[in-house]
Amino acid sequence: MQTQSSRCSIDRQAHGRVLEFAAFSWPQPGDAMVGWPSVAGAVRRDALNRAILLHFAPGRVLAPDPSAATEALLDAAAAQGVGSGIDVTGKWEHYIIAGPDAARLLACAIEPGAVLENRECAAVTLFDCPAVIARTHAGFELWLQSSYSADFLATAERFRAALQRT
Amino acid sequence: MRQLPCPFCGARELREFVFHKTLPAAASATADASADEFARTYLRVADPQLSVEHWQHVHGCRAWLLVRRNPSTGAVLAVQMLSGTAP
Amino acid sequence: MSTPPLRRGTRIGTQWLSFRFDGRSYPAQAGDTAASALLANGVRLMGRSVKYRRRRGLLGAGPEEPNALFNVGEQPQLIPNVQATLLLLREGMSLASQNRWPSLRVDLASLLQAGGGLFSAGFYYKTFIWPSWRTYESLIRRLAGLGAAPLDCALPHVAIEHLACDVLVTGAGPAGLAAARAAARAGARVVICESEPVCGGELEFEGGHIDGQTAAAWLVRTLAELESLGARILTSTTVITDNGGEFIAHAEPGGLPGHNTMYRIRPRAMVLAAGALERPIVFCNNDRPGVMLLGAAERYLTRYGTQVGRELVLFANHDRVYASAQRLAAGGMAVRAIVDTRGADALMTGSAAHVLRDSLVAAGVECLAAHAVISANGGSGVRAVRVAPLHGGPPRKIRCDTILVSGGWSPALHGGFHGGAARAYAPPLDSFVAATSTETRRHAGSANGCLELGAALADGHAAGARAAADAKATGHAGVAPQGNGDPSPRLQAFARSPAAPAAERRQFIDLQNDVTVADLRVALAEGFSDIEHVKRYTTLGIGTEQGRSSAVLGAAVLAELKGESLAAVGVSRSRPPYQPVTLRSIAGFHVGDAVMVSRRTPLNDWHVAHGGMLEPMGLWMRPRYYSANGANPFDAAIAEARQVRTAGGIVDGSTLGKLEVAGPDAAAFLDFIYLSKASTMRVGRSKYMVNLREDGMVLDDGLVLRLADDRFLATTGSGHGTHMLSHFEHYRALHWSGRGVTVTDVTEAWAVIVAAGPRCRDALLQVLDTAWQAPIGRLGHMDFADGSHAGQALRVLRASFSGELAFELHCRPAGAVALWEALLAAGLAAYGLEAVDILRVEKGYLTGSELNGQTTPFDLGMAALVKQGNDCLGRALLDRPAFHEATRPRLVGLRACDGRSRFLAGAQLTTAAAPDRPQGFVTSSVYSPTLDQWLGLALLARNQAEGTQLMARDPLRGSDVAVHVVAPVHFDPASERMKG
Amino acid sequence: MSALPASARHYSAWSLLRARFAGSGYWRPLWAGRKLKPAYDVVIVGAGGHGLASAFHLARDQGMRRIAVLEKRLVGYGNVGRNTTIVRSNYLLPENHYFYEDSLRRWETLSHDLNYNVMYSPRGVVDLALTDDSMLALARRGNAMRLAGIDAELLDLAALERFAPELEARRKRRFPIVGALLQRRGGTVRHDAVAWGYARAASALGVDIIEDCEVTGVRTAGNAATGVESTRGYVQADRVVFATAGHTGMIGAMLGTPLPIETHLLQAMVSEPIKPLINSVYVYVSPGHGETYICQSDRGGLVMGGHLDGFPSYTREGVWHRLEDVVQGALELFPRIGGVKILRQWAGTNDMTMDGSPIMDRLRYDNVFVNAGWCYGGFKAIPASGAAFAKFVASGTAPDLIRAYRLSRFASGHLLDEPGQGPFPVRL
Repeated sequence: MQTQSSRCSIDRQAHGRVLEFAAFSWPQPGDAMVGWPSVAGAVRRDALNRAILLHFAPGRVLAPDPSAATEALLDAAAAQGVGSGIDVTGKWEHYIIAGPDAARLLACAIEPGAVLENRECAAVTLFDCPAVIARTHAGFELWLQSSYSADFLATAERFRAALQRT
Repeated sequence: MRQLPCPFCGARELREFVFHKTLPAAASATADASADEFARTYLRVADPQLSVEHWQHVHGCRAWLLVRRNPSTGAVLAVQMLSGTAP
Repeated sequence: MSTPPLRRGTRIGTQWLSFRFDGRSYPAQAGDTAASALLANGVRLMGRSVKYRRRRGLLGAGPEEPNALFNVGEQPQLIPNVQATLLLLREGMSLASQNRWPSLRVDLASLLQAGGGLFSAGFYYKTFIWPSWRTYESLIRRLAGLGAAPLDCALPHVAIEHLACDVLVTGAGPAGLAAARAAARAGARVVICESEPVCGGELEFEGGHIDGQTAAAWLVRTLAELESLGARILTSTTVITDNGGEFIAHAEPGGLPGHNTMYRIRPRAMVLAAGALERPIVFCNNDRPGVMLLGAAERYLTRYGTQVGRELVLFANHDRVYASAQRLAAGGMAVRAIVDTRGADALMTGSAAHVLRDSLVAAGVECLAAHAVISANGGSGVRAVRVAPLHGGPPRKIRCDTILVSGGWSPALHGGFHGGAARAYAPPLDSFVAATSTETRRHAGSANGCLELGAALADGHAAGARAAADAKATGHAGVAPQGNGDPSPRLQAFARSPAAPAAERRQFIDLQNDVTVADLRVALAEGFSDIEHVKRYTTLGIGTEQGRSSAVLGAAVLAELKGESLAAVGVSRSRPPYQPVTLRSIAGFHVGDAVMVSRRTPLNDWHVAHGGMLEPMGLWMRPRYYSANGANPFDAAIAEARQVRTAGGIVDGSTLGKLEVAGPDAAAFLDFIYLSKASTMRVGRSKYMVNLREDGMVLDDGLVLRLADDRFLATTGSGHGTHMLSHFEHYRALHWSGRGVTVTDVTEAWAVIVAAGPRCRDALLQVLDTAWQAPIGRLGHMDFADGSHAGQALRVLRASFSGELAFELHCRPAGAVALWEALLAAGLAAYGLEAVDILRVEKGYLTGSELNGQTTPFDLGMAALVKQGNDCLGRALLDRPAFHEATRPRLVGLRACDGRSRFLAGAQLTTAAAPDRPQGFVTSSVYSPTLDQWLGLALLARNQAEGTQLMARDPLRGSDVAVHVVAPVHFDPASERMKG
Repeated sequence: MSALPASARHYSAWSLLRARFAGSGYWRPLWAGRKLKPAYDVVIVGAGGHGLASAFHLARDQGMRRIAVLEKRLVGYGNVGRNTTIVRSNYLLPENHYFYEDSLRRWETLSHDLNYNVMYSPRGVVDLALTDDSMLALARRGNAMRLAGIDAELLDLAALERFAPELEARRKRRFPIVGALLQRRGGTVRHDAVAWGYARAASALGVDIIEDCEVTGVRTAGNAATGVESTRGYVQADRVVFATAGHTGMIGAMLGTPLPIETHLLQAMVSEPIKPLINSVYVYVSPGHGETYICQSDRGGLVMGGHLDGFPSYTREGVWHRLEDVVQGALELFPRIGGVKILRQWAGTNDMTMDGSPIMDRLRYDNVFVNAGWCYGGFKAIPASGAAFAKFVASGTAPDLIRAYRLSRFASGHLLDEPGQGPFPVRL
């Protein structure tokens, strides 16, 4: 579903494979690996500023559309005994929430400023739906557990419409 | 204050966390493993100033936490990642 | 309808509108509240009390109003108990008085008041005992209650906003504004919540000067400055509770539910400056329409240009009454007398109040010192007042239509005090202030006992500056505003006028609940002397105005009756919310379909489009049956189950919880979690496994697949997925942290299509990529293979819970619909969960109701697994003696002795010898189309052997069926079909 | 039969009429004014429902004379005055349904027994089923009740619509209503009246009820207690009874005995009064929300409660999100009450046992008895608990009705776990 308005939009993004890499412990030595977003809530981005590794839970990193380099990094981590990579394609849906009311829309569910204080991404529950949020230049990006997406969009739309009226 | 400082996520509202159980007083170190297991599972020693508990940050990073609270005031005394050794 | 003269006030405009009250139409000006407009139209009778149904008019002008509560709107969308003082009128609005029959003016139940003292405190506990309370209850229920019961509710979406800030200020009166300004200047992010629709508080009518400007000019400038500093000002917004440092605030513009917002504000520091509540003074018949708070009269005049009466008598115990009298007289009302309970020497010579009094006397106002109002005359409205000297002397009558009372002010503490923080008695107020201010919570202004403008401003400024510093704001708060307004009230405690014992029955403390001084005496006589006991016994202060008008007053009267100090008596503990709030606002977006989030499978839309009748399972929605297969679930499921057995079908199994457990220690971890061992399984195999709760009861069952040496997929019941995920994560953290095992929820990463039935293998071979031909032919029972189909990962597992040859296809969600439709095209038919139950029970598989948290593995026929000796979680407590007694249950099959009678799950199983002592119960039963009879599973005492005849007793549904005990597997006991 | 000797005012319409003319001086204190004596046969700690009912039955039925009830704060200030007033006997397990049925029978006549109107209102308790599985669980429970001679009816949708039109049973809902189990004799009782009625009756029989008297310790000699230390001094006692709901864990700590109890908060709330709308007691459990129960008091307020706050606490400060859960559940059941306002919310502390059933047993010493672990269901148990526990304390032998509530059941595995929840008081 895509909703558009001048104040706030929620747009689904196409994506391919998604991996999660789960470390055996956190914090732990693998954090020292080059290119690893070791800090809690850190996000590693590519040259186009797309998030490629999101450290959203202790030792757990989301790797959307992994490039060959990213796969190599994860494989190396697994080979070093840091943890395991799991193909979770289909578990997460990707959305961009943008526009001047983007933060206000999220504020219907959480306080985005506080949740993202000192971090680039965070695991949250939005309108009862588990998600990972991160800031983007236009607003926020959202990785949403797919079985919840229909209800999430319906509820978000109710709040978005109400913001539109005020 | 009704927030818990999640070691991974930072301070989050209490409603994001789910309490699981209170730890009993140190289980007696008897030879009878099932007696220990019984105490661990069933018995509690009430201390109005300190409750040691397992919580999970279910609506956030899903970390399991060891939380020390004062149940008479609600004050959170300490929060750390839950960890232990194999049984 | 002739248009009355236009009123002028700070809150009303010149535009006329009309509204209806009890069926009659009245004019109002835009901005009027129901209270101000009705008063302006000469309406004084606005309600009836709860117990005696006495006639009542307005007491106040705000949230303290106990009497004027209306039903607003028409059924079915009616809103009950709306305070007239808060209700902003809109064109055509329809209001009705409550709790009277047949009309407000003539209420038959008001005859009850003739009973007077009969209905004193404790009345209901002492009578209606014979023959039983139930005899009288229905009538009493109809007499009680306030507003009408709504028939429906169509309140719209409630907005929600989470806010974090440095300093939260409650109340935008002088102290609150000074605090907010100081904090904002210091660089703090400030949020202000003001219950009124506009800011200003007492500045609105007190007048006075601040920093050399009029109070009004200072207000405008301060609000502009706050805005420029980024402060957020929320009007018509009341902080209703403290949720452990997160403050819940509720905005209800216009005093009527409809455009509400719930704010959840987490400040670092807080200034509570919600002002003070004026107290009435108790005298005989002080509940008559026309007896009103002095401050309310000033509010009606200033805000709405409404005169509360023509001839006023003012009754007070402090200096402020004289300034008020002068303003009310200037507003065109005749002040007949000022009755001051204090002696003549109370007014300091030369003081502002003294000067005012002299000028009032000169203008013909009778000023009585050391006098009190003894009683009000007039039934449906005040016609006169009887006053008497306090130190002896006869009473006399003064004609008037309105009595304005003011017994002092009680700091509004409720909002910040749910934590039970202590209150301290403050003698200058004869009331209570916060005993302690914590680092993060400070009271300021009149809420802190500073009743003078200058002191309130200074107090607010200091509190705001300190709050900003607590919140780590580092800027400079500037200098405090200097102000002067009405002088100190110099009040002397006075809660009630003297009265003869009989007259105490008409001295009202709590107007809404008709609690009188006599009731307090009865409570004391019966030993209820603690304020909390008195509150419960007499219903003092539990009205819809949250005790604003009665709690402190009641405590003061109780103190007098007990001969103790008010400090010793204390006040009863107040309970949140500070202002009543509708259920709709509290529920937020969790109403209707959104009351609980729904999880949907990748095939959800297909099911809906093809007649799938969805039912909830936990949060999931799953198809129970397809409407094309039958008009009801029973018929459809029979057709669907028959189709599976005769040809083949597919069912959506995506809701199964799926946990991927990976790492070198994964096998050891699962050995700990499950009753049987995972480590002995080879890669490419799966196994049916159960796990135990810590106390030994069976927790969940499912298949575990070994994907690789260091990788497993564990499936869980659909309703248990998230719970099992937490369970796995808990023990991973507790015992395996740092070791080589991870747990990842992959439930949504795999859609699951189960294909079952004799033709399912052919369908798979026809549909899947050709690379699958060999593996599918090769797969043995409980084997699986990984590969791909249509460019996406696919796992095919040969496992069966139907007794038929069956395969589980695990595919990525994106490809699920295509695969599903291809299988349909290959001749398989969709079936739902109802049919799954039939197939399972026919085969004796657990259906879920046997895993009820009360069954051990022994009970479920898994003793052999326990004996294998895996020392898993929950194993230790299985040795408790009770679990091995002969009366413990075991899982058995049941059939009707006559081969055709129906017996249902939930029936209790009894023997002929003890027909009332259940030996077990039917856990599930189905009509089997294959065997053409009812089959059941049961948990039955172990000492009831197979073959035994029992009664399946079901008195609830009126059936007793003779059944006999059989093996749980009813169909194809050798499992030839699924292994074939 | 009225238990009251002549020293108390008999309550009746006639007495009210006499008082009307005699003035407030006519009435006598219900229990106040006694002095603490140095020694008693039985000292009961806690003037809540169970403590007061035990005292009453010890005095009336067991012939004990020297009885004191020591109360830290006020008579009836704890859970007996904070609950949602529901009484019922619709339990699954035989040990429970026989006990609670004994209690329900006593509720039926309690106003007469105490000469105090406790306002027993058998308006029906309706347990709603939202899934076929929960309907089957209700059928299992209801059939067990019926075989035990307890009233129960299983209502399908049509029957439910007839019994409870206000419910709009067929209305479209996220979790559609499937049916219900009805116990008509279940209903409500005015909670404060229970404490006050028992206190008055016990006092009239000579029981000393001492308020503002906190017990701080137990003096012992060998296997027996000799008395209790209190803020009003030492009191010698032949038998000591603890009935301190919400604080039993601390009593265990005081005696050095760990107990299978955690203390949790339970909230309740009431709306502003409205005219009659909800005519029975409704209970239901929905996925994610847990339990919601709602009824309407005779004053007109909608009384609501739900599940525990979710973590151990002695604060009596409920968390807001649990209140939201309850309100959401109530609105799901009765969408029409959306415009009705919540007036008050409060919380009580509950002794949650590890199987959800109570404990009535000796505690460590031969003459120390504990009546505890009522979880959030203790109110309805008060009359049966008082009678049976009095017999236990007086005779030293637990009557059959309460034998299953022994402390040793956790170790032996004879658990009384009605919902199958296991040793986790707050698991949803």
